[in-house]
Parts: sequence; C-alpha cells; structure tokens
Amino acid sequence: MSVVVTIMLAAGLFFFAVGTLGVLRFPDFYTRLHAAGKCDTFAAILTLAALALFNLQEFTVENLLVSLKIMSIAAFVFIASPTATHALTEAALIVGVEPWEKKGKS
Amino acid sequence: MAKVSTFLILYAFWIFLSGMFDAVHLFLGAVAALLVTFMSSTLLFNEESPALRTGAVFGMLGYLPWLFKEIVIANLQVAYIVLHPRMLDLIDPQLIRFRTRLKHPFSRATFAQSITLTPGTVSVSIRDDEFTVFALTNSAAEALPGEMEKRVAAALERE
Amino acid sequence: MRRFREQVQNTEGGTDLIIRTSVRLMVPFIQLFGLYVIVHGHYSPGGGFQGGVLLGSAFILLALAYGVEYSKKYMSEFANFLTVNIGVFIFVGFGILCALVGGFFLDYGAMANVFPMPLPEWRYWGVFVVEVGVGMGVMGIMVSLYWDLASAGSRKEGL
Amino acid sequence: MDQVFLYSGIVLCVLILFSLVRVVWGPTVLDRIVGGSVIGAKTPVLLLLMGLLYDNVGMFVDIALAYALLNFIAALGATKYFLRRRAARLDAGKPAEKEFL
Repeated sequence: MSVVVTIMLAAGLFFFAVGTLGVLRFPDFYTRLHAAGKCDTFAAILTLAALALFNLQEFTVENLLVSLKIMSIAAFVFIASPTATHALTEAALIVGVEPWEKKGKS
Repeated sequence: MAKVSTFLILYAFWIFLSGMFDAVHLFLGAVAALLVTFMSSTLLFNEESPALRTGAVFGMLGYLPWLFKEIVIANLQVAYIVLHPRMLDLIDPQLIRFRTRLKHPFSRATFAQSITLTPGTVSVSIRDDEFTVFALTNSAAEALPGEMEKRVAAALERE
Repeated sequence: MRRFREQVQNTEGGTDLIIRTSVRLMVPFIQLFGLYVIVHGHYSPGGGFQGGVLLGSAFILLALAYGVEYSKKYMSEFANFLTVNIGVFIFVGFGILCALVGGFFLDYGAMANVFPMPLPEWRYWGVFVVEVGVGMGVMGIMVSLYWDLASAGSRKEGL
Repeated sequence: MDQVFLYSGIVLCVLILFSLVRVVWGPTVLDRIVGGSVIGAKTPVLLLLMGLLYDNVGMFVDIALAYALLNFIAALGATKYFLRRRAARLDAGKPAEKEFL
C-alpha cells in the first residue's frame, strides 16, 4: 500500500513541478495557461487520491468519511480548474494580451 | 421531483461531511439540506441539465474513464514539451474555430471542459454554436472536433 | 490570429455557458458546506464567521457568473436586509438575555437559572445560537458589500 | 511514511517559491493571477500533508476544502474585475491602459 501511495505522490509532485516549470518557461500568457491548467488539475487529483488512499490504511468509518472528503476536494478541483483557465483565457483575449507567434509566419 | 432529488443528494453530502450519527446532528442536517433546497433548488437540476435522465448518468460514467486516459496523455505531452531543451521549435500556438453539432447547453459545457483538459487545447469561448479553441501545436489543432465530440454526443445526447 | 481576436471582442457580453454551468453545479454544495461549518463550530475549525463567509461567497459566485440582477432571484434585497438584522438581533439579544437573568453578557451558564438544563448543555446550545446569529450577519454583510462595491452603488449590473 | 510526507511538503514549498517568480515579475496582470492560482492549486495538498504529519486530518481537510473554493472565487473575481475596468475606461473615452499589459 505505502509503495503505491509513494509512487502516486511522486508522480503528482512531478506534474506539479512540470506545471510550475511550464509557467516559468513558456513564452507568452496563453501557452503558460496550457501548462497551468492541465498539469495542476491532474497533479492535484493524483496527490489527493494518494493521500485519501493512505488515510484508508486503518479502515474505520471515520477514516472512510475523511477520505471521501478528500476525494470531494479532488472533484471540486476537477470542475473548478478548467473553468478558471477558460475565464482567464477569454479575459486575456478580450483585453488584448499579445500572443507569441512563431517567426516566419505572417 | 427535482426538489426531492436535490434534497436527497444534499442530505447524503451532509452525512459524509458531518460524520456524526446522533439524532441532533441528523436533524440539523435535515434542516440545513431543506434550507439549501429551498434557496437553490432550481440550480442543481433545471431545464438546462439532463442529469435527471438516468441514461445521461450512465453515459457520463462511461465517458469519464476515456477522459481520464486523455488527461494522462495530455500531461505527458505537456511534460515532454516543457522539458524539451528547444521548446520553441515544438510549439506553434494558434486560434481555431469550428461549429459543433451538440445541441444541449450542458453537453456543450462538458465538451468545452473536456477540450481544456485534453492534449494541447484550451477552449476560449462558445458563441451560439461556435467554439473558439486555442491550440498549442499544429497536430492538436487538426484533431478537433474529432472523436471527443462523438463521445460526448453518445454519452449525453442520447434520447 | 488578430482577426479571430477582433471577432471575439466584438461579441463581448455574450452568455458564458461554461462558467454558468460549473457555478450552477457548485453553489448548492458550497452553501451546504457553509452551513456545516456553522453547525460544527465546536469540533472542527470554523464557526459562525467562517461559515458566514462561505455562505456569502456562494452568493457572490452566483452574482459573478450570472450578474447581480439574476442573483437577486435567489437572495432578494429585502431578504438580505432581514438576514443581517435578524442575525445581529439573535447575537445581541441572546447576550443581553444572559445578562438579564443574572449572568454577564454572553454568559450562557446563567440561562440555567430560568430554564433548567445541565451547564454543559447550555454552553453547547448557547454557542450554537450565537454562531447562527453571527453567521447570518456575516453572510448578509458580505453579500451587500459585494453588491455595493461591484456595481458602484447602483445594484444593477455587477462585475 | 512520515519522511515521505515531510519531503513532499518541502518540495511543494520550493515549487510555491518558484511560482512566486511569476507573481512578482509577471509582465502582465493576468500572468500574476495565473501565478496566484498555480500557488492556490498546491496549497490544499500542502494543508493535507500538514494534517497527516500532525495526525489530525479531519480538521485540516475542512480548511483545505474551503481554501480550494475561495481560490477559485478569487481567480474568477480578479478576471471579471479587469474585464470590467477595461470596459469602463473605454466607455469614458480613454484608451485602454497598456502599462499593465
């Protein structure tokens, strides 16, 4: 059990790191949102699932309810994060943030 | 019908939030769930939402695993692009638009959220039945609307 | 890319389906969570103030997604007025009632003089009543602050 | 197992510090909002790790839930605020400001 939890936690942290690196490295606002929106959602779900699984090691009703709460955080993030990404993209496009374009293209 | 199902869902949510099964807390939970049902019963289930149809629920259950697989692929792709030393050669950001065949507002919103979570694309806006999507690479731009729209339609728009 | 941007800009103010759908699905659960935080103030972090903030933020979320005018269908100005005043009345009234029956302000144990119940029970119910009052007051003030600040006092449009 | 959680928490703190770079130096206001929401996505996990280290998950899970919720409202509200401010400036006949973008 603890091996599975460690692997999931490590994978989640890796995708968190990828998201942060992407936010730092990408050239413009829209591409940064790609990294932020996707990686953070998936990494949050992975790490929260790992913690919920670890919490279930001693199976009692109380622990089960706490694990369900943790999974409800994951479900909330799963709905909320793409919505925030969408709102930010649309706002940036309306306000007029300049997108980065590949050289040699009109 | 909508009110009863809202109340039942909220009461189940209360029980697993609370975790106390004595009479006082169960009664307070019933009062709270009734209050919320009274305040916002038209929010959870209304005419925009097909969630009351059982077919849509089972369709959603079939759709989510596929979506999760796509999310894993999307993350691996983003990881590849971010960790690539010459990242700027790989990306080619562009805006694309297409018309959708989906009719229901709820399934359109589901489709847009799925677009945001899957490889290389972020949905920008829905105007009438026209989607605007920001794609990170050329291949992601060409793949839309594609298979995902069919799957959403099969999951949620079956009559 | 510039042409696409102009098209999106020109259709500004259209209905934003994605935000509406996800907010619609979230708001009842947020309200129930706020009520849970108010009721379980003794055992877990939180209490009246935090629960009131969560309840108020549910209405603020509704007003952000649908506009202030629409959110008044769920929380009218008069209902908000009543909520704030009843909340403050419960809080101050219960405190003064405790003082009147022979204790200090908000001294719940003193209520045992008029209504015989064990002291711990009175502590429990006294805290509960006061927290409900605080929660109602905080929620109403949060919502009306948002209405006033977001619509520059006109209470029509909002952010 | 506590060691794993402790080191995960430290890694998350370091990642939050890196995200702060985007908040402080981000060229546009919207970049700063993205930096904030990236930090906000990590914080519930950090809170839960703290709860597991203190053996008190039942308490921290409520805080984490409320935090995730308020973070979403903050991102949405900030976005709407900047949209509205631009619209108000255009209505008043002034050019949309470029210094923030």
